[in-house]
Amino acid sequence: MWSYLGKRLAQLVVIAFVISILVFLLVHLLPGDPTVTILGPSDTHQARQELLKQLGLDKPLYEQYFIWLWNILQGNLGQSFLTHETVASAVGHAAPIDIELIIGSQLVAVLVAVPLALLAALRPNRAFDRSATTTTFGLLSFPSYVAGVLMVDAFAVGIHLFPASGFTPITQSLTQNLRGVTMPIIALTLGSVAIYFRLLRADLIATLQEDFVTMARAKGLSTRYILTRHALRPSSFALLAGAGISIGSLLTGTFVIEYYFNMAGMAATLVDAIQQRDYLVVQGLALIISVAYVIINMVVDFLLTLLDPRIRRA
Amino acid sequence: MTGGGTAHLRSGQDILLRVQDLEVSFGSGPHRVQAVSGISFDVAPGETLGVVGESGCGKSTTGRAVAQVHRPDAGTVRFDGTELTTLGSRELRQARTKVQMIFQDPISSLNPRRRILDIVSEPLAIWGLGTKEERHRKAATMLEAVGIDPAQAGGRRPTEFSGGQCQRISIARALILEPKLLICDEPVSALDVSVQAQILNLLQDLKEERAITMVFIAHDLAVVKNVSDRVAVMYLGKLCELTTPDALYRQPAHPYSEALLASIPEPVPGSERGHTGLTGDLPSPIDPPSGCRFRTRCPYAQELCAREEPPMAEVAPGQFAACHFPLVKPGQVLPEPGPAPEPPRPVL
Amino acid sequence: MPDGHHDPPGDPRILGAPAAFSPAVDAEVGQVARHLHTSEPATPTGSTSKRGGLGVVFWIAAGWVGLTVLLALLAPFLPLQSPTFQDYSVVNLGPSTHHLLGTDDLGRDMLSRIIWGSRDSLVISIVSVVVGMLIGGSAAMVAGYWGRKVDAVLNAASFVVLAFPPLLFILAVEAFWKPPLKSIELWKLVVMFTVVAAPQLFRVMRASTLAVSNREFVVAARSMGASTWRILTREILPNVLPAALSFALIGIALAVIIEGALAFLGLSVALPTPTLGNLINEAAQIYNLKANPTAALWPSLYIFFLVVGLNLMGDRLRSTFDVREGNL
Amino acid sequence: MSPKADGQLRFPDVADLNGPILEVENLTTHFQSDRGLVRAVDGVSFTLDRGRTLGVVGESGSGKTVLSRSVMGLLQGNRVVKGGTVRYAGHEISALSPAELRQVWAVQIAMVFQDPMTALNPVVRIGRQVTEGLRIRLGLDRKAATETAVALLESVGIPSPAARLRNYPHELSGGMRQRVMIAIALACGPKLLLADEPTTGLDVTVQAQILDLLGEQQQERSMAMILVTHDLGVVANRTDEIAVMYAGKIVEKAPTTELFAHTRMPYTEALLRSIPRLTDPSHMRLRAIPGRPPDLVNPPAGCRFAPRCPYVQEQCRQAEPPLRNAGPGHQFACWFPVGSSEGEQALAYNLHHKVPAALAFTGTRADNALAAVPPEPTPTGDGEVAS
Amino acid sequence: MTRFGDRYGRREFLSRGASLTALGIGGTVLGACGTSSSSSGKVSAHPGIGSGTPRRGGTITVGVASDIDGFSPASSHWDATGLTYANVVFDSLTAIANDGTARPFLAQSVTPNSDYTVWTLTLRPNVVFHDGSPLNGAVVVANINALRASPLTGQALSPVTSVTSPSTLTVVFTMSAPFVPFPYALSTQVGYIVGLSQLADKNGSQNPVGTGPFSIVNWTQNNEFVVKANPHYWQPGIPYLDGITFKPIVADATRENTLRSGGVDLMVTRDPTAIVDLGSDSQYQQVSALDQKIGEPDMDFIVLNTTVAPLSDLTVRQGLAYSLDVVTLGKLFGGGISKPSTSLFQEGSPYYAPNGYPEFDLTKGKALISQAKANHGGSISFSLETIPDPKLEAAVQAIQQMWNQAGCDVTIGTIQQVDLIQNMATGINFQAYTSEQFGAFDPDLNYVWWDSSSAKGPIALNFARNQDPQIDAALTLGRTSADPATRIKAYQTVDQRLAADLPYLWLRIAPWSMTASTKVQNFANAGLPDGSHGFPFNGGVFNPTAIWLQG
Repeated sequence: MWSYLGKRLAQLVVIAFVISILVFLLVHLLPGDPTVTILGPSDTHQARQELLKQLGLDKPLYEQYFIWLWNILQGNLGQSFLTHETVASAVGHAAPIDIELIIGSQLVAVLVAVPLALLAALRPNRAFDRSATTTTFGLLSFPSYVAGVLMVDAFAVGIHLFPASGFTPITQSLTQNLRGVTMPIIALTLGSVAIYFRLLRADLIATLQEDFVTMARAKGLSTRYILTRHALRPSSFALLAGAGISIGSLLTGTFVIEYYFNMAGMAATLVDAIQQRDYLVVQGLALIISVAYVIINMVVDFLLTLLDPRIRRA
Repeated sequence: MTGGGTAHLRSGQDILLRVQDLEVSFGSGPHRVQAVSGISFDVAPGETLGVVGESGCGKSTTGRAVAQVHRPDAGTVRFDGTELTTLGSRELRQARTKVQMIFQDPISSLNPRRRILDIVSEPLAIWGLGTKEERHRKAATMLEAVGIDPAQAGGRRPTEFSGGQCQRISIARALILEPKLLICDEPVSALDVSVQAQILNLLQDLKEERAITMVFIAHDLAVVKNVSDRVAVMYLGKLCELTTPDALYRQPAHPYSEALLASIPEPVPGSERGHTGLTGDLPSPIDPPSGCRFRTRCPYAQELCAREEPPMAEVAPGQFAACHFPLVKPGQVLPEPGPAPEPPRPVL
Repeated sequence: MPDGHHDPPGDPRILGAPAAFSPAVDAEVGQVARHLHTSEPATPTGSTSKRGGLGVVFWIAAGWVGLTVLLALLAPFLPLQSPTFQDYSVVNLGPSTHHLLGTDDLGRDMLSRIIWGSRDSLVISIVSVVVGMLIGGSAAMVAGYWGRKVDAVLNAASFVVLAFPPLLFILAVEAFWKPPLKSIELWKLVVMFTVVAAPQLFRVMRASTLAVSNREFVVAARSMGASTWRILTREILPNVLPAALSFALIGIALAVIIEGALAFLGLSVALPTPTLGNLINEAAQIYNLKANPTAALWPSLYIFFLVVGLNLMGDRLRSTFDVREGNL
Repeated sequence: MSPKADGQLRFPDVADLNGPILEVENLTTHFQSDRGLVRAVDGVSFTLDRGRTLGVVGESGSGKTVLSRSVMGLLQGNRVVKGGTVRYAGHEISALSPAELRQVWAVQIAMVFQDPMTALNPVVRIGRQVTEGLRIRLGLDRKAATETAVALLESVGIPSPAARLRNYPHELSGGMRQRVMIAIALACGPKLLLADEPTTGLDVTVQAQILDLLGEQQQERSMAMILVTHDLGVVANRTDEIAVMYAGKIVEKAPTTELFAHTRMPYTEALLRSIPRLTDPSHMRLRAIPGRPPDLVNPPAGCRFAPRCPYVQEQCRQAEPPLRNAGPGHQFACWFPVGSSEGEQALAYNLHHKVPAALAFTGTRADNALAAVPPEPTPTGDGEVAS
Repeated sequence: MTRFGDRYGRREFLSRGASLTALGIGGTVLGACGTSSSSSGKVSAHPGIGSGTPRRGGTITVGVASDIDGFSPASSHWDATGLTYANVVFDSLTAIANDGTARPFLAQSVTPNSDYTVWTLTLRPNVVFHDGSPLNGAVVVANINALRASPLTGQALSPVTSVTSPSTLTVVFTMSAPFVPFPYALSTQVGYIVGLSQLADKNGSQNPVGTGPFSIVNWTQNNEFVVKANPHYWQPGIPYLDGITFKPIVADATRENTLRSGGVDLMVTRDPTAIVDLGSDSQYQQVSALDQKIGEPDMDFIVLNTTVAPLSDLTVRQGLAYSLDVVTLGKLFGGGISKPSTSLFQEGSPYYAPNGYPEFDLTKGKALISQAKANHGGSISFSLETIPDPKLEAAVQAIQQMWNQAGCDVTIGTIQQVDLIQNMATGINFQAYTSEQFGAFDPDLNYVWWDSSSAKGPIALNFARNQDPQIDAALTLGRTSADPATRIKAYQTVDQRLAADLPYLWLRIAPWSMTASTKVQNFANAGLPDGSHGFPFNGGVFNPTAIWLQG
């Protein structure tokens, strides 16, 4: 188990390293000049050169990379050229939004999908299953950006139930926070509900055909007990893998929703920074997002090994 | 390579396959499993060598290593004058045509997405032999030979066939290149008894017709006895005993052979031997017992067995066993084989 | 290891799954294989090779998607007004005989815009997924079949691409690549989508390839002296293709939606070319929603049914050929 | 008849039981499939006395597994069509609701499944799988349940049982897993044990151990047992009585020794003869049964074994033979039974006319022309097919 | 500059900042505006001006269109939001009254010498910063020196050669040349005075210390800016509110939704449809900048690169101008309130005069284009690009059709804001872009954008690169002449020359508006210390100092 974790960790380091190079190169090869955004298009060549020097952008690329890497290894992700806000602090403001949106939406999705799937799988192809399956198809085909527009119209503008925009940190006010994230979370949840439901339902149906379920029935255990204590866990591998992918894609996939609901999450901050050629912020955020992606997938892998003792040896 | 020994190998030119000190392992590090640890055997042309043992004894691995499907870690596999283990991939591909395999799971061994005629003629297609029509014609002939009507079956896919039929198709495919050696890896263990008999008969017939040499791997001693000229008993990656099937049945020399025999249920009421065979499980192949690997389950084990690995030795003419205390002592005269007890057979 | 019982019709186990594989094989192939051959509730006959086994729903969905594709293909030959022709005298009209689906805020014919819009949307989604599959799929087969180092390297590479924030990539390409010709704008998007799709398809197909590579018919082919190329194309490909196909269909559906999201950010095909995403984006603006709600409705419905159709097809294929998203 | 009181079913103590512990009457289990009704079990009747063992033998697809599950009432769902009655200890369990059946299972009737690899939940520790029945059905607390589980595992011959409770099924060998499964089946002290191919997935060496174990436990607990298998060798020495099934029906039933000594049904005989014996010399031709079991959706008219039977005559294809008595406890369903003069004549006639099935039966070389038996296309696949 | 409502770049300063820089402080932003606000609101006769007795207490939430990058006048890029924030925490030396004149604000007086080369400021006494430190000449000198040293703002003060503080409350600016509109400059980004502690603070741009009516509580970038009342504010009796929370909401639709859902009490927008909708809704009161008569309004226009063929050809530009139907565009996108424009100034402005700008005439346009074609290989093809904004995108599609009908071959596309600015500055890949600019109380603030000297070099602030000696002369005259009539004439000349040179094709006056829920009172009525009313709503910039809540 430990050697497995160690191996994955080594893998993480290698991937993060490769990604750091890619991010760095891509950002620095982008056409455009951060001094222009900082100084504006003034033609004082000297001021520009001075600024480049000040920002360390006059050094050779590889040197800049190693300086950046060295700083990161020391825990210093850098600082915005423009606002002088540190990347760490920007992440500090942005990440809670994504974390809440992602965890919230995935949690809601799972909480909705699991009981639905349990009920549907119990009697496949009956009325409930069919209607749940059909509904999820609808949800799957319902883009979050359309859902967001409609919900705001109905619940924010229409009945003032939720705010139309904005994020209140949870530390500031729990109720405000919850009201603010409700609609974005629902918009992000819809598709995930569909995916989770479908994954779990299919696996559950398969699992319920397994001998060990028959065996559990033959022990005289109740249906509810069998579903929750016997069938659910072995049916949830695909669900978990799906969650990994879903969460991974949400790391930047929340952008449209963040934009529409005016929440300065990681994706929105990243886009901003790219737009302004705020190199260090782009690099820092991109690296954090990538590493988060890899870590999430490794956590999922790890959870899979917990969930399925059979693959622990691997 | 320890112990084992090669006393049982026959000298002389007339040997089609000679495997010596074969070692195969899987995995790496602390989980390295030595599936086959230094076994040797040989097969003469036209002969059928049965390989029998519990699951996990390495018998299938041995078969695959001979066919170089899984390349061995050490040892030599000399087939028809060619050393297979040192062949480059190109030569190996060539050589492989002369060694064909039949697998345990008849359904899994046929590509479910291809048609029967294509599956059977595939080996010809691989080597570009003949035109497509010629290949299909030959495949049809082969299918007929294994008892499948090519007209009916040729255009279908494997999922439409039963296990028995699939096994026939596999056999047709294996034989279409006219191999010299056929490795049958548990070809009947997935089949029902009635079908098993059909397949065994078929193999027997084909062998006679085509003078095929076979290595027949199975866990069922009765099946192995039926088809083999010589039987090799394997235990935990090692060879225990090698002899003729009749000798093995009449007078097993190795305690493991004896136990194996005792375990076979006979469809004759009251035939149960008092002896229940083996107790316990196969030890872990990751960390096999020292000395004789069977000693942990052997009723006759002595202190010597833990210390020293017994080499193969001839305990009776043509009967070899790797045991410090063989049940047949060298020189001991075997009882004459009596007439085999006939089961009740009212008709015929 | 005896086993075996190909349970015949009537045996209850079959009520669930065609238990065509032995546990021995199962154990080897592991979890992936488990997923590969557990399935939707099969009929007691459990066969997958039946004709028409995809069901009516599939064919309805396929019919709808086919119609969509056909309309897109035939757009230049259909009696449609130019999708970009603006007639300021008929701005924001509802459906009428002249404009079956009404007009938008510039007086353009919605029907024409939707049909023409689906052209680029479909080109982007289909081409990128197909090319992604060619690239990701071949890499996957190589990785899955060869295993070991090749697999480790390709797998890590796919991880790198997957983990790289797609937004950064897309914006970077957007900034970098200024096609001299507007017609290339479309292909720029195709390239972006391909890069994003390829690693996903790689992972799906790698999982299937891993499962198939351990099957005995592959070993058999090898023992017959088949070359690696032949094994990959003749033995493995036909077996991973149906699964890949179902993912590809779902991927196409996803790409249509993502194109919409990019349009929302102004990153989709350049003006004035309509795409489904551009259309929704234009129409879902608050001022348009109020002035002309149907203009938003039609492209949304069109996307909805197209995506439902593709999803249904993919899902049907998947359940018929027993593949799980979980193998990603 | 045991009355129901406050929803609780009460069963008489087996020791006080006068009649048989199990009476199965005209049991049918059909499945609705796309192709039609699959007649998996088609009118099966038998009785089983307490403490006795019945072997049920047949090829794959003969319906033997469905039979055992039908007896237990495990088959539920809208595609299962049930008929006939099953009486356990005088109580008609075939009429019970699923909730009531749960009270019967494990405590009264338990089952050992074919493949421990699939019948044990791979992600649940052995401990819970053994104890959950004890806790939920018998109401033991955690501690008592664990102690009982340890004792149980010990009694089925599992070394260091306490440690095993923490293991997952895949960490045990096949034999150990099957022992665990037996322990689970025995946990709540059933009076009737259904063992469905309990050794099919196991090595021969382990098979013997498991069969011995089942025998011992049955003795100790004076359970009745139904041993379902395709291997006549397994039942020959371990059953009191054997029922041979073919295509959903019992075609011959007799006390074990009687069955082997005076086989009547050609199918039973063919099964026996197709098995290679250790006592036979090497390279002896086996007597194969040609063809394949019939399609249970459209079984052949008349005797269902007719197409594969070496004794077959025109009558067999027309009329289904009834179960006939041939001595105490011995029943068979055949118009031309083995050992009878009609049978011998029929076989001789068939040999003379080179009926393929008869030729195959003799084991002569010619029968490879089994090819002979035209390969009926199998419309759907599964089901053992000849060629 | 460009921005119709940049839905994408979250910070407007991208555009405005750029212009700023150049200009020094010039222009636009600060400029933005102009004049009298007119109400299109139907609720009250004087929306934005409170009636009754001001009530004390309460807080409001304000939706602004962007966030800023910091509070440092020397290094931050203040757009409309930046200046609004600055009005909250800082005070500028001068402020614009509702007649459009610059009045002393934090300064008590601003006096030039006879030739406008030396300006003397007297500071208001007894003013303290939020940290308790006093306002004095030394602080102002430190501020001005920091501004002059900054590459961002240095140019704006380029005429200033030295600044000194001869006494505690006196500051003297010495100029290299006459600088008549200097007081206007002091109402812009360079006129806001920050405390010494902020100047000394490395992170000063995030921790504003001002003399303003409110002091910072918390600023979370892109999320909110929270202020509380300054109890020691130098203007007696204000502010009335206990605090304000500003929420930057970039997307117009989201901002409007947030107002409608009660998430903000007051917001700024320039979406005509929203303005009309909200204006007709009795729940809201509205102040619009559309009727501004003072200075120059913010304009929406198309900027053409006059150095690159085919747009370098005046005939082509004329053809384009004639075939651009601004009235139809106004109908399509103006929500009924849009004011198509053909001039830098609005009718009614003192600077306004007929300028000869081509009126829509498709026939003429076609003729000119076909006439020009011969010189350009038979076709007039160029690209017109805009930032990603659905309304702008729709507009350029309509413009494309208009010009194509005139015989051009126009390609349209979108371009990210940052690239657009860079391309305009460098002239690379730049042919025709949509733009918004030129709002200013005094036209001099747009000096750099039009001067020939800034049309040359690798980076040009005169983006259109239009070189016209008459414009240069008029601009110099406007800057150095103190005579209002001369100045008016000078800027009318500029307007006429632009209409003749056609570097810019005017579309409409930018329809800025401020909308508040009914409880928000007096939101466009900040007073000035001399008793006059401050300029109520200057483009996107306003001063929330005097707001009070209805009971």
